[in-house]
Amino acid sequence: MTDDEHQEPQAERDTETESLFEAPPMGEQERMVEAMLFASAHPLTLRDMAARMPHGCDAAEAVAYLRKRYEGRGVRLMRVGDAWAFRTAPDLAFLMQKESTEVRKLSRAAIETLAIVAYHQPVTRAEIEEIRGVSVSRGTIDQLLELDWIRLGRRKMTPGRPVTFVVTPEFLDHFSLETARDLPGLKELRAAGLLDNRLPPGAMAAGENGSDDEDDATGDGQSELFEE
Amino acid sequence: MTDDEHQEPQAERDTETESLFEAPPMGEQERMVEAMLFASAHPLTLRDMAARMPHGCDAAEAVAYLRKRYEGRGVRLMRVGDAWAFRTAPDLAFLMQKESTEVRKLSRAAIETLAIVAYHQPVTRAEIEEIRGVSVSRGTIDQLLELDWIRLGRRKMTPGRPVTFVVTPEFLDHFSLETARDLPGLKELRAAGLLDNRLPPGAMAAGENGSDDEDDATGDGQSELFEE
Amino acid sequence: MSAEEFEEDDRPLSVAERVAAEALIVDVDGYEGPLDVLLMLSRTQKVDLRKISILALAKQYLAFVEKAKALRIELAADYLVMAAWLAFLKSRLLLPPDPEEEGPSGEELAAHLAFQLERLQAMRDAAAQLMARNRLGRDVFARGEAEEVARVRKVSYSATLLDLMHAYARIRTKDEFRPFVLDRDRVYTMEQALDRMRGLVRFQGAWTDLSAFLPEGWRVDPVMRRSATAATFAASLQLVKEGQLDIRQSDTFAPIELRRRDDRRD
Repeated sequence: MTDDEHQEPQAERDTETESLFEAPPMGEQERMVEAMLFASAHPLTLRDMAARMPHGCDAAEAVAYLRKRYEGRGVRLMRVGDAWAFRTAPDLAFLMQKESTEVRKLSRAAIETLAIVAYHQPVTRAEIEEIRGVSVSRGTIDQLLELDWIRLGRRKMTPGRPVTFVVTPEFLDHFSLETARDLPGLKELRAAGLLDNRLPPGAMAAGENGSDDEDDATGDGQSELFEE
Repeated sequence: MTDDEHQEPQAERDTETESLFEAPPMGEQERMVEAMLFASAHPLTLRDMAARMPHGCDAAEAVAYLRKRYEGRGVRLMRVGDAWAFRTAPDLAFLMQKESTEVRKLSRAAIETLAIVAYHQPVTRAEIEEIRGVSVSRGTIDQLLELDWIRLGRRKMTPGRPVTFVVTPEFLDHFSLETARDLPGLKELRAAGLLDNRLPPGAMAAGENGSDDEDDATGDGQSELFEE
Repeated sequence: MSAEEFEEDDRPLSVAERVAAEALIVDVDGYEGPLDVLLMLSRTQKVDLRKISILALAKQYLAFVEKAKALRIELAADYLVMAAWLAFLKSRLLLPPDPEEEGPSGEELAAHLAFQLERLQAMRDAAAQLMARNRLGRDVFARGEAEEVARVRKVSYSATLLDLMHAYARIRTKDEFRPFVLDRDRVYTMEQALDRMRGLVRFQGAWTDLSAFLPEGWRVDPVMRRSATAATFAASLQLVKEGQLDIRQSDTFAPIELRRRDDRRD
């Protein structure tokens, strides 16, 4: 986004085309997104905001200005997938014991399963089991679904059309990630081939084909899910 | 609140030479109250805040600076009793609501009351009750008034000078009638099979009145009916 | 398996043996499958996972299984399957490759196992990094006193002229209408419907659902309602034929709507 280059693009556009409906000045629009985002506990998408703003407003630009304004403050404007939310600055966590909610202790199986879904999404249960080397209990998946950290993705185009799992915007929000591409070490893991779904040598040719297709889909699927 | 988990204040207190350790700069203190006020589920008093802040901080001053910073913004720092809280600016309240319209059928009491007003106008509440055989609730009349389908007519020249109700142009508009006289008369209702021919003996008088009404409705003296 | 069971054993165990045995029980419970055990064993080699000796690892694992058996620890089937597979892999790795033999070579199988171990370790590291991030509700906080968006529900009431007429007729006839209907047979004839419709149709300028034309008293009882609906529908068709009525239905099973045919209207 190159919002910084033009100062008053909204005003320009208005005088050119929408002279009948003059949008409020950008300063006002910034106040509007500030109020909406400040008031909400949940991230709001640009669409959510635009739907509530007067005609002709540019929520994206207002958010860009607002984000700049809050840089270095006690609360920050964070991007969460395709939505935005105010969150307290992490360095001030020590002030917040009172607000701390019980961050649930997850089992090792749940933590590993979550990481596998995040790094390998969209991923089937069989693939999770293949990576962990043990079967995944129903309860583990259920717990992650209940936390709203994973959800069902598209079915895979392999025999049996198994369901896949992907991570949710709530997952991103919880771990302060802007997109799934910001997962720590993602690039390195991919470069090392450790996110490949390599099947053991001598596995069925058909299986191999299926997995090859899916490898492509994995790369695309991930970026597509959290594309700007 | 125990400060024991914070390293800084602990160190200060232990050495008991507080003057050696300076409180964080006011900018930092401002960030702290900003984050606390943002994350808190309730307004916070200065004492609440001071208790959580490192030793030597001046919550009152930090709040004063913070309040200034938010002047004219989309959210404002407001005093609530002896505590403080962020609130969205009142002029942006319109962003905090979403409108939806729901179409509902009028209740039986309301439609009957409306029908009586339409056929017998101008009509008093007592007359409506007499015709319906039950009392008319305040809510029913209010609803019809709110819908702009009936309005108050002239007072009747009878003892107590009760108010009367008449239908409005909005009523005519909604029911696609040019005038109230376009309403089908009793004869037509009967012809249409809406009225049972076999009126009970007790209803005869009312039926007769009804015929009168009908005559009036087809004539033009409807409003004069209760004039004298 | 508990300590008591060991004591019942005919061979007396030394304290050290018992401690070792109990440690193994606990550990086996703690392992998440054979791959987890292999990963743990691989750490004893103290080399990069990519340079690990799979042959040595296979030997270690087989020793682990033997020890478990000696201690009469019941291993789950998949531990034994892995042991059998590693024994096979070991033989492949030790023997010179047989050109006649089909399938993947020992080196290929070993490389895949090394990859699996490396991948599992990578996911564990990633999980640890993930859990160490700033977390919502622990390090980073959301709005405490959220102002939810208020839903302003505007209710708009609707009523049709027919509703109004029904209501008025209902008042004028009061409750006498119902017993009158109930006296009749529960069949509503088309002639009755036609009589009724001829009267009603004149007032019907706007599209109105067929069900609005059903006579009072014929609307609740399903049998009577069905009869009245059929008769009213048949009567409507007759009126359409006579050119007094327009009829429409937007889709299969969608409501049937009626309107007075108006020559002044296009």
